[in-house]
Order: sequence, then structure tokens, then C-alpha cells
Amino acid sequence: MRYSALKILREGLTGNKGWKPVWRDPDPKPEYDIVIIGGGGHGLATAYYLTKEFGLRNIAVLEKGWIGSGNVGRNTTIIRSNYMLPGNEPFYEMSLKLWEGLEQDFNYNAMVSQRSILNLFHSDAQRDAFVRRANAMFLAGADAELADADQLRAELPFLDFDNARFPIKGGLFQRRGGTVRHDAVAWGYARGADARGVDIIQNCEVTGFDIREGKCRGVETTRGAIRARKVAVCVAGSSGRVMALAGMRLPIESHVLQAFVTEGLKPVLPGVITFGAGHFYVSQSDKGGLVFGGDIDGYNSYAQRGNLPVVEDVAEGGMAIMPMIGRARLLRSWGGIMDMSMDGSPFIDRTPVDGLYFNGGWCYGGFKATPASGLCYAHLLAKDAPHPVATEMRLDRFARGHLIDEKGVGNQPNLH
Amino acid sequence: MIINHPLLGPRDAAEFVYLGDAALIDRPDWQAEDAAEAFHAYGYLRDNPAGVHRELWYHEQGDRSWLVVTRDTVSHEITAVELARDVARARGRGR
Amino acid sequence: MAEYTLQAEPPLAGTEMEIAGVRLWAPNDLALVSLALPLGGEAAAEQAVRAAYGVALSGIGRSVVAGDGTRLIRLAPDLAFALFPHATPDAERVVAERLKGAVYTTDQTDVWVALALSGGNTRRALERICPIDLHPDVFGMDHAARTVMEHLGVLILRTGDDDYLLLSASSSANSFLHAIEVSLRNIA
Amino acid sequence: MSQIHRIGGGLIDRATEITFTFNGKAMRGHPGDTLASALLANGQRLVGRSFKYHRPRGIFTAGSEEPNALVELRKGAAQEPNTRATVAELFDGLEARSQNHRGSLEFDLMAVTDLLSPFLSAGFYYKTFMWPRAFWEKLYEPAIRASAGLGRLTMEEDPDTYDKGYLHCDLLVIGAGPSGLMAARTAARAGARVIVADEDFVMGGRLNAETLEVNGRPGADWAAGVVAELAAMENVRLMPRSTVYGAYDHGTYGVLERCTDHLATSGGKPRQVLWRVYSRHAVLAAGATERPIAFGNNDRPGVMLAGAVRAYANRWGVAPGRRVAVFTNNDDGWRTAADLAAKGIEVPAVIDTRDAPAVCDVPGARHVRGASVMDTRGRKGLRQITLTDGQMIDVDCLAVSGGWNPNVHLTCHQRGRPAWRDDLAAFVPGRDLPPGMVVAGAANGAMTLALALREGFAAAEALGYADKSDLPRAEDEPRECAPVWHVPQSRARAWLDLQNDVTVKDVKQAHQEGFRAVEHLKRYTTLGMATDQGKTANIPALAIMADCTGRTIPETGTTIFRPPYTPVPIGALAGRARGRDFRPYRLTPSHRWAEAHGASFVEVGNWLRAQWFAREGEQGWRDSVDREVLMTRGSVGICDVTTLGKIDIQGRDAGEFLNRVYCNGFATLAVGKVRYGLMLREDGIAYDDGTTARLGENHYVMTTTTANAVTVFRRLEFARQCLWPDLDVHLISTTDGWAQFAVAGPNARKLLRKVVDTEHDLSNEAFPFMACAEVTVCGGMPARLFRISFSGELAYEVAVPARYGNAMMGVLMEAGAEFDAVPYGTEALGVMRIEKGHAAGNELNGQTTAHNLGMGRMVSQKKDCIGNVLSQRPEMLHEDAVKLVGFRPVDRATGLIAGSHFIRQGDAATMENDQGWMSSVAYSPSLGHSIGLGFLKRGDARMGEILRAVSPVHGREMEVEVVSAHFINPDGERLRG
Repeated sequence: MRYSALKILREGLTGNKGWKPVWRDPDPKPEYDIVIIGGGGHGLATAYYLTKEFGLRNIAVLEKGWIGSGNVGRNTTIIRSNYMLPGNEPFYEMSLKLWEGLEQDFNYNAMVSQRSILNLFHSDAQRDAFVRRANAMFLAGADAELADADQLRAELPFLDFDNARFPIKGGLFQRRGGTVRHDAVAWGYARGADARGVDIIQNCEVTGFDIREGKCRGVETTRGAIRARKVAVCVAGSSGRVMALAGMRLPIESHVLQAFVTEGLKPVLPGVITFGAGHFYVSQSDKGGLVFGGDIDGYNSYAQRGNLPVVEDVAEGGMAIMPMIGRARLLRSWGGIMDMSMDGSPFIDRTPVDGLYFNGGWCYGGFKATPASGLCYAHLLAKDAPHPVATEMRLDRFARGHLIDEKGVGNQPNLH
Repeated sequence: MIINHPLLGPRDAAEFVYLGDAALIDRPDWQAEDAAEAFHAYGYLRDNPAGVHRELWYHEQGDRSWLVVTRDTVSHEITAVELARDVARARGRGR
Repeated sequence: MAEYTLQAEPPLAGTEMEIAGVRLWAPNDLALVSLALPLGGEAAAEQAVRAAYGVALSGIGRSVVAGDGTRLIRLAPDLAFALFPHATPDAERVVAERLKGAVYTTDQTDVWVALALSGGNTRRALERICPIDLHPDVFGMDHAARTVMEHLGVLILRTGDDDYLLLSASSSANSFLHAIEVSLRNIA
Repeated sequence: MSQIHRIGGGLIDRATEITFTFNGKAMRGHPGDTLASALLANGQRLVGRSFKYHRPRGIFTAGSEEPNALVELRKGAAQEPNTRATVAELFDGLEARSQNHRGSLEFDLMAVTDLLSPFLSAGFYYKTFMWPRAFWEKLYEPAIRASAGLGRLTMEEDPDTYDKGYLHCDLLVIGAGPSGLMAARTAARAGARVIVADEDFVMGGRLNAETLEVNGRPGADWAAGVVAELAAMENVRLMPRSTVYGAYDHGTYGVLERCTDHLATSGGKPRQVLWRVYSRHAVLAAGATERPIAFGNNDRPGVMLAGAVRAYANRWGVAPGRRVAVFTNNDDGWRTAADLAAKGIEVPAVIDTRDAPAVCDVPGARHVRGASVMDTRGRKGLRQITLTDGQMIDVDCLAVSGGWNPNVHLTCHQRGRPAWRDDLAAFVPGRDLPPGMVVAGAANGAMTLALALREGFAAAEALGYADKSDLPRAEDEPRECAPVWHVPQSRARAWLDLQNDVTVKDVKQAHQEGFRAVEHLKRYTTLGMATDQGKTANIPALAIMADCTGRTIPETGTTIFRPPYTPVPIGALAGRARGRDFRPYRLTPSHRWAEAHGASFVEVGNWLRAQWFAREGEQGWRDSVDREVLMTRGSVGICDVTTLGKIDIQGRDAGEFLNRVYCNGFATLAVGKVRYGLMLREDGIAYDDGTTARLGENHYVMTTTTANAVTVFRRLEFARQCLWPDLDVHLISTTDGWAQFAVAGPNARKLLRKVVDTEHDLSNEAFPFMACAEVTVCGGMPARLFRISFSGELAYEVAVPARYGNAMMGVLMEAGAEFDAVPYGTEALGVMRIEKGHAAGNELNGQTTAHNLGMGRMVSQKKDCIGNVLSQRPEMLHEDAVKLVGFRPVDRATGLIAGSHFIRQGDAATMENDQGWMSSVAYSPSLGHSIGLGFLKRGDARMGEILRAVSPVHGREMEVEVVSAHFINPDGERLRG
């Protein structure tokens, strides 16, 4: 079913009775060419691109709960490609380009809104690092724009320029950055994949891998055994848990990241703004809520909830740069589990087990990566070779000494 | 969270800084044959369990002791708190 | 006679106020020296302390006042502070001489700045910044704790029924005073 | 308008009349009123517009679950959006305005969306607005955003202050209704430290809204008596106006106390206090929330929850209508009818979905058995209801009761799942409660007063707080309920989520489109996502979904609640940490001197450091910095370097310890000597550098960079306690204890000679480069002297106890006057270190190795030290690795740009061709042109090569020449001289 204004008009006039399920609810078949574990944004995108770009059909996506119940449904909806290192920036820039055409591509309005992202800086050293990053973005074909404090004052007069503990010295804009209606991304990919024959199987938890003679031949699930020629793990947040079933230890820790939304407000924020001297980033949703977050809670956790110190730390950051939000009320907070990797960068790679593939370690960069992650993982699965923009996202990079450490904090996941 | 410090009693976890898996105490022998591999595993690979986890916390805003906290990563329940120095010695670390 | 002389300017010198019935002041000439107990020499160190001060080191999180007014604060298994009235910048030497090399001493006088609070509302004011339970039955006389208040590391001591001594880093003395003062004003 | 709906009774102070305005219209009320009760008293039924369809809306509840009556309260910078009128305490002069309408509240232009509702069904926006692509940001989205949102922020800084606090107790009682008060009294009498928090400004909970009796007295009086008893006990803290908004780990609860929201101004005191309560146990006695029944046009002003209707009558002396019908599926709805009738309000009918006898006698009311309300009329206020049997009844208020849901919210905050109870047709707390929590009373499904009292008592007892007093007497009022969620005969839209305009049809459509998981339903339809978080809407919607899928409600799922229970202002969560109080300031010992001598200051972490010292006549900072550099290199300059971390290290094994934490050797450092040390992280990356001085046999002083002072200390403690616990080594920070000054320049020794007491020999022979000593200055003042240099000049660092630091700065300047000594700030410091080729924060950025920094040979492979094994990984030692080198512009007049990337001449500026980056630049007044440090692939082998330094973000590029990083005095004869 193709969605359009006309379709809405026709349905509206006939009592909205003709809408069909956005994806089917099939029972698992005994065997697939490719089984993707994880019905989140990345898993569904992988299925979508496998069918659309690589012409594969016999694919299942297995989801433990309901699709989109992981981090694609729990993030702060930001998209951007303002990375610095060669291992990352071309990948994220490709992702941003995919976002730009996504809705027309899968005929679903995910409200991709390129309202800009602004990273504030508060010191000369920070400015120098931002310039280096901005120039790396240019070299990778992305956009960036440096603004000084006066420009920012004109554009964003509500920021605290006069009484700040860490005065705003300027900021780095990426005007093409912005936000996306996160749930709709999962639904749009699911709809597109389903339409091309992918079986999306909800309430189907993987309980084990069928690995014999060094080759993965399928999975055990709560809905029975499913054979597969290739098994693609795509469960960021739970990577440790799932890969443990395959007997693998990862360069990953699971951490909880909280996110917050206020009550609905009339428009106040034009785009995404991040604080450079504390932990706070914010945007405003189309519904009017200020959606914001900060740092991870900082300890290993698989509980999708956080604790008070971080809530307060994030609010402090918010008040430090925009004290006009003091009377806006925090409405809801939630937690998502992050695959915090050892250098803050992800993995899209084969594993030592033949037929078993791994996608994870997204830290809190996963949402913006969704399209590129799906496309690159699909590329790897279809061709058994990494996509050109994802060649460095390998599991063995630590052994080789090739780090992709944007923040420069080393092998301590909770600092990334 | 509250960490029941073995010497000081219950303290808000906000006084502490988290490091990670208590296996970080078990620093490999730099002269071993497989030192490169051992240090790679030590530095980069983690059990990351969903359940009981022994982990290192530092009482930065307190007595500056490193602690080994046994905590469930799903429920956050803490079942033991020990001085890391004692744990390290018990695991054979010395000079 | 040297050509130049140096005048001491302790960060909060002269601070003295009363808010909400609580007296708040910066005590003058308070010296602080850390005592680190050598590994394997703990017994000797404790003996040296007893010999020098006539009192035994207390348990961790407690303090004890010696006959000469020195308050010995036990902060960790191998660390104590000696807090005593002393004006000249040689506190470390004074303590080291008394302890005869049985402990490692470091002058901490200027690392810290002290504020004293006294009065019935003190706990009510400290409630606003101090995460430690200060209930008199819990945080008893001569108890000591290091904690964090308004992003500042603070060593808090109970020195009387309604009397507390708080120490924090000297470089952030103004912010420290501000935090305490606001706490008092907010309950006034 | 006068208080035309005011009737007798209630807990208001009738003797005092206060005035307030709503949309500019003056009205009157009494202390004890909420804004909602006062609006109702004044006959104001229309109070707001709904989110999506802009439907007229009235007051629906009498509590924090209110979906409709949201107002903008106060004015100017103090204006607060989305305030629930039902919990806003009335004060004299209160100003409130309705929100979310274009034009007046009565004639909202946006109400046209209601006519378009067939086309705006659940999720319509996912299916359109996609063409042409550019129109989304330019046209569709701005239009959607403008019509969405509710209240407005003023864009001005919040004028109020907030505070925080920490409380400790044995028992936190959440909710001061009958069960909460019983639990509190029982525990308090047993001697426990008890805190009672209640969101209301009068404690007593539903007892204040009911005509129920305890011990033969009005329930409200009994509650007041208990509250008085508790208030007199030292071990009890009563916290009215305090919402327990979250249950966090290990008995930590978040509590928001509203201190001045009930006053016209906060009077300089914190508006709200955010308490963190640490409690061994908690009794959750949060009561229950009534739920509506969905029927056609059930959203009109005048349709209210039955419990709220009688609360307005009983507690506030207000008749929400003159003719009030009751529509119920349960016994409790009858209580509203009876109470209203007893107050003399006309109750034309009690419509009960159950075909059962009357629960009680309601004078004047018809009992319509087994029927439902299926539609209503009255555009801006209810006028008439239509029943399923065809009857039409004229009413101006309809009290609806669909049963009660226990307030289980806090039991879910640690991911606990509620359990379904068929007999109540409601979710009650599940088994997986937050540790230490017990639930009592209506929150636990104990729906009668007698039960609630008993459970409160039992909860305290179960936690070990026994009290021998008798249970108060009360009745078990009838509470039978036969669930009805939706009146199927309704043809018109039937609302579930009143605020977000989610109707029964939307839920059915979600089901039709496959959004059947509860979370899919919520996310697709926006059900329960409004400011009330679906407190009245979620369960009925779940029931409709269950009906669609043919499963039971518990099979269909449950929603679990997340903090906060009710919304918390961001200002309160931030407390005092805003503006300049966001973080503490650390000041250097010579701060006052610097202030008095024209310094500009810069934030370096939490420190404020002098950046430069402007002199009269200088045109901008560069003039000052150039002068400071030239005068330092020409004669002598003084800089406060106290911010560098200082760690006192003592112990028999201190030397061995240092040898393991630095990558270069420290075993051979002699007493009286200083050595530069490079510290790696265990992953082999360069981490921090500094000097360590050996003052005695077992005594060292380490310096760290300013930025890493805290984390280096932490890592050293880790090494000491966890890696080598049997080394005798002791660490203590002395950063703040010593005021330390760099004295640099050819005349440094001469200057110091005047300050350092004469018995100390400062000659080059006696005190050579990298010497250190404990000395005295100014006639016996203990001091430390180090012969180290960051600038490349003959230089010393001299330290005195911090309290003498301000004076020391003055003395050094005075002594230096004959040499024209200058104070210099961080900028000149930075220029000189770049001239000298020293790496600093821009180079030691956590991404670079010793190999990159040109210090690879320092990393000893002959000893065990942190980081040396992993620093030898193949790709870290790659020959193509970047190396730190110097750069100068080919056109010397050009200023270099830090952050430029290097591209070979003739290559395109792409990532593949990226050769490295410029990390630091400065204008070198010594050389008369711009210089830079940067990392370049194989840089050390490319001296003399000309490259392009591109900075596309500036739209600029320039040619640069690769040179040695040591621009000044590469042989170091100056610093050794």
C-alpha cells in the first residue's frame, strides 16, 4: 500500500477502514538465507537494504519483544555527521545522505528534519579541536560552519552569554544535522522490508546458536530452531548477552544512558544544541517537548533506567547554557542500554565463527548511524566484504593498535 | 545508588568514580611469552555479564580507597563491597 | 634582615557572620598535617602518635583531641590528619619532629581552608548541601567524613553538639563560603 | 462574576476573600482553594483547548492527573506553562491564562482542525507531507510545530532560585491519606525516623474529599489530629506540597517540595527544593486515580470524574454544576450522587451500567439501570446527555466513574510490572517492588477506608515498627465494580486521552495497522504521552486494544511508568548550579594581585588563570602577549603556575613506583634532581607529562598537567592499591598548598638571588638545570625551588605556602623591577611553549602515542611500566604514523590556523589525501611570524617539504613548510646557562 495525501483523503472519507497492517505477523520458517537477530533500527534497515540493494529475499528478522523496542525507540533522535576521524566520518556522512532521501525511498514520513546541530565551545583549545573536526568533515564532503559568539548571540539570543560560568566562545554548526522521528524509522524500514518479503518475527528470542565445526548454522529461539546460511547479530545494548551465547567476549561494556523530555511547549529551539563544558544536549520535538540528554550513568548496567545524579547533572548543564528553560518541566525520563565500545566506535564485521556476523558497539552514536549501518551490514552479508566506508569497523583493531577514538579517552568505555 | 563502604558505611554512589570490571586488577605479566595477547585481552575484552558483576569503584570524594563492588547489572543490587587492596592481595598481587 | 617579607593572606581570613541563628566564621591559624602510616610500620606509627600526643589514633571516620588541642582525624587505614592551632608556616616540621620519622608527613595547611559553624540551625542548613546523615545519633561527636557538597570536596567534622568544622580546597574558598552562606540564607 | 457556584462547607477560609484573574477576568476565591475549585466556583467551565483538535475543555479531575485544565500561571519571566489548575493553590493576585489557542479561548481559530479530524487519524503524518522533499522543513513542519506544543516559555531567564537537600530516614511514607497516616503514626510511635511526603497542601488525602468517618468523627478531622500528633514528634518530618517523583536504586527517592508556589512571590527564597531522600524503607500510600468511561463526545466541559465532582463539593464547597447526573459502573459513583444530593445539588439521574439495585438512596435522582451515556451536547459546556435507552437528560455536569486504578507508578520505577486483579478490574503493584518498599491502601488495591487504615498499620508493622495502639474504626464502604470501558453504542468520537486527543477509533485503527503491542499503541497514537502521562487514559485504552485482539487485558500488556510521577521543573533539578554557580571557581594564589594589575582571566577547567596583563596603550590582546613574550625572553617574566597538579609521594618504594607509572626511567633520579616524565595510559597512548622532583630519600613531588591533576591522582591510587598493593608508597595532593611561580628569562637567576635567602647557592654549578631544593625565601619562609623550564629560557619555578602566594607575586615583581620583569599569562606561556616545541593539551589529546610525539625512545622496554606493552602494537608504530613537527608559513605574513589539515601540493583536499593536522599555532614575536605545531605522516622525515594547510571551514588555505618543532634555541644552551 502506497501512502500519500490522496490515500489519507480517501480513507478519511470512508471511515479509515481500509488501512492494512504496516508489517505482517508471520510464523518463522524452518530456514532462511539470512537470519538477522534484533528488530531494532539497524536490524530492520539491514533487512531492508539486503532486499532493496542486494536483491536478497529469504530473510528473517527475529525480535525478542516488539520491533523498535531497543534504542531506536529510546534515543534523543539526533542525526549528524560531525565526526573527525577517517574511520568514522565518511561512514556517518554517508548515513546523513541516506537520511536525506530516506522518506521518499521507503515511502514513510519519519520527519527527517535538518534543523541543524550546534556544538558550543568554551575555550581556545576546544575551538582548535572543532576546527580540526570541521575541516575533516569538509574533507569527507560534509558541511560545517564555524560561528563566533556574536553570531550565536544574534541567532540564539536565549543562550547565556552574560552570566555563564564557562562563557560561550563560539560554536560549530552542521546545518544538515537535525532530528528524526525515531520510532517511525523502525516502522518505515519494517514496512519496506516486509513489503519485499522479509519475515519480521516479533516475540521471538534467540536462546542459542547452532555452531558446529566452526560454522554457525542457525539459531535456537523461543519459537523453535531456525536454520540459516548466515546469522547476523544486530542487538546493540545486548551484544554482550547475545554473543556470550556464541562463547565470545567483546570489547564492549553495556551502560545505561538516560534521556528526558519536557512537557509540550510552543517552539523555542530551532535545532539541536550541545553544551561544551558540561553534559547536555537538547532539541525540540515536533510535538513541542524539549528532548534532552547528557552523559551515561557510568556503570555497567542492563537496566533500562538510571539514577538521580545524572538527571541532576544534565539539568545543571541545561540551566548553565539556557536558563530560560528553568520553568519547563521534565515530563518523562527513560534509559537505554548502550554498547559502549573500547574506543567509542562501532563494529560491523565478521566473527571468528564462519557464518556469524556482528554489528554493535554503537555507544550513543547508533541512531544517526541507522541507514549506513543497515547498508554496510547488508553489504558485508551479501558480499562478504566490508563496504568501503566501513573498512575500519573491525573487531581486531585493538589487537592491531588501530584505534578510532574520537574523544581520546582510551580503553575505558564509560568515558566515551 | 548507595555503596556500603566497608570502612565508612553507606555512601551515595555520586561520591565515587567507576572504572570497570574488577578483572582490571589482574594485570598480566609484561615479560610473559604471550604478553601482547594477554594485555590485549586485559585491556579490551570484557565479560560484560547481565547479572552479577565484580567491579571497581574509587571513593574520590571520600577516603580515596578503591573498592571492589559486587553488583547485579540488571537489578543494581549490591551484595558485597570490599577494599580493592585486599582483593588484589588475595589474588596474588604484591609488589 | 631580608630585603623582602611575605605577608600571609589566607583565603577567607576575617570571615565572620551570623545567619539564621548560626555563627559562621573562618578560624585563624589552623595548621593541618597529613600523617601517612608506612606499610608494615603501622604499629610503630600508632605508637609514635601515642607517645607524641598521649592519645591513640581513632577508628576511621572518627577523630580524637589530644591534650595539647591537636585533633587527630583518621581518614583511611593508612592516613590521618593532625589539625592544630599554629601560626607559622612550619607545621609539617613541628609534627614530623614529634613523630620522629615513624610516619610520612605532608603539610596540608594551605591545601585546605576551614569554616566553622555553630548554632541550632546548623544541621538544617547543611541538609541543603551535605549528603551525609548528620543526625546527632548517627554523626556523633568527633565524627569526621569526606564527602562532596555543591561540587566541592569537603571534610566535615562534628566538634560540638551543634558545632561543625568544614574543610575544603583552598583554591575554591570563595565558592565554598558561598555554598555555605547560601545554605544559611535559604533557611533563614 | 461572583462565586455563583460556591456552596457551603469545605476546608476553605471563607472569612478571607482573595482575587485572581483568568484570561484577564477578575474572579474571587478563598484560601484553601485551588485555581480549579475557584474557577468552578466562579462558573468558569471552559478552561482550555485540546492538543490536536483544539476542542473546548473543562476541568476534569481534582488532582495531579488532570489532562485538560492546563494554564499559563503568573506573568513576565515568572510565567510557567502547562500548570495544572487542579493543583495550583490559589493566592491573592494569581494570574492565569488558558493556552494552546489562536485567538481567544472561546473562539479558537485552530478549532478548524476538529472538522478535519477524519483525515487526521492516528499516525496520519507518517503517511504524507513527503513531497516535495524540501517542503517538510520549510512548510509542513513549521506549521505542525506552531500548532503543536502547549504553553509558552517566555525565553527569559527563570527569575526564581532553587535549592537541593539530602534527608535520611528509616521510613518514607509516600502519601498522607488514611493508610499513609496510619503507617506513619505507627512507625513514629515505635521511634522510627519518619518522613511523610504528600503532593497536596493539606494532608489527609481522600479523607478531605469524602464524608466518611473515622472513629465516629469526620475523616478530615481524624486526619488533622494524626497530622498534629506527628507534627509534634521530633522523629517525624512532615512534608506537604512535596511530591515523591521517583524511586531510585537502594532506597533513594526524589522529592520535589514546592516552597513558594502558593505565594505571590518567592521573596528571595528558593521556589522549590529538590530533596534526595535516603530511606531504609518506604510505604507507598499514593491512593488511586479514578478512570473515565469512553462514550461519544465525552470530552466536553462539564464531563468530570465522579470522585472529583464530590471532592469539589465536599472539600472546596463548590458545585461543579447545578444539575449533575452520575454515570457509573461501580458503587463508588453512587457516593458522588449521595454527597451532592446531601449538599442540595440537583441530581436528576444516576445511570449505572449494571442492571442492579440502587447502592444507596439518592433523593430526587432517577436510577437508570443497565444503561449508559452514549452522547452529549453543548459546544463549550455540557447541556444534555443522551442515554443508550434513548433518553435525553438536560444537565450541566456529568460525573463519570469507571472505577479506580491504584497509583502503582512508583512501584514501576525500577522496571517492576504491575499485576492484574480481576476483582478490582485494575492493575495493582506486582511482586517486583523496589527493594524496601511496601504498598498500602488504595495504591495496593485496598479500596475501602477500613481496609486502607488496616493496611497502613500492617505495612509499618511488617517493616518492624510495632505500635500497640488500636486501629481506628471505619467502615468498609461498598466498592463493587463491573468494568465497562467504552459504550459501544456511541457513534460519535469517544475520547480516551483527552489531552492528546486519542479516541477509541484511533486505538482501533492502530490495531488494524498492526500497532498492537502496548508500546506500539502509545507511540503510534501518542496515547499517554501528554503531560498527564495517561494517568486516566492508559488503562481504558488498553482495554479497548484487548477487546480488538480478543485477549484479556493482562495478556495484552501493561504500561510501566517511568519517573517522574508528576513533571519536575528543570530549574529545580539543576538547583543552585547555574549561571556563575554552575561549577566552583578555583583561583590561583596571586589572583588578587593579577586583578589589581590588569589581568584578563580565562577558564582553565575550574581554574581562572591570568591570560595576559594589558598595559595602557595596547591595542588588543596580541600586543600584550607579544610584549610579555619578548620581555620574558629579553629579561625575565613571572607566571603563576600553581594550577599544575602537585602530588606528594612518599614511601620506601616511591622511586620504584614512579619507575612503573612513568614510561621513562626514574630509578636513577638523585636527591635534589628533577626529571621530565611521560605517563602512558595502559593502552599505550601518551597521557600526561610533567616533572617529578626528588626532595629526599623517600620523598618525591610529582607535577601533572592542570587538566589531568585529578585523574592522574586517581590512576596512581589505582596502581598503588590494586596493582602493587605491597609497595610502601603514599600519595597526597598538595596542588592548592603551594603557590608556584615560573621565573623565566636570562635575568631569572639575578631576580631570584634577591628573593632566595643567601645561604642557598643559586650558581649554575651549585644549582644546575634540573636541580631542585627546599630553600627559604624572604628571610626564612620555607620554599621549594626547581630549575625547570617550559619556555626554553633560563628558568626556575619557586613555590611558597599558598597563603603567601599573593604577596610572593608582589615581591617577585618588586625584586624584578630593576630588570623590567613582567608578569605573563597563559597566552604568553602558550606562545613560548610552541616556540620551544613542547607538547601541551592540544598535542597530548589522548589520541597520540609517544611515537607520534617524537618521544618513542622514552618508552622503556626494559622495565615493567604502565602502557609499554600495548604501546608496541604494530599499527601504533607504523612508519606512516603521524609525527609532531613544526610548521611555518611560506608567506611569513600569513597567520596559520590551528585545526588545518595538511594536503600535498597538487592533491585534492579529501580525506584520502589527508596528511595530518595542525594542532597548535601562535604568532611568534621572537621570530616575527606565525608558527605551528602539528602532526604529519612521517613528519620527522619531511623537513623542508612544502604542504598546503587547508581550513575549508574558514574558506582558506596556505602553503607551509615543515620545520623542526624547536623554533627557539633548539640546542637548549639558554635553559642550561
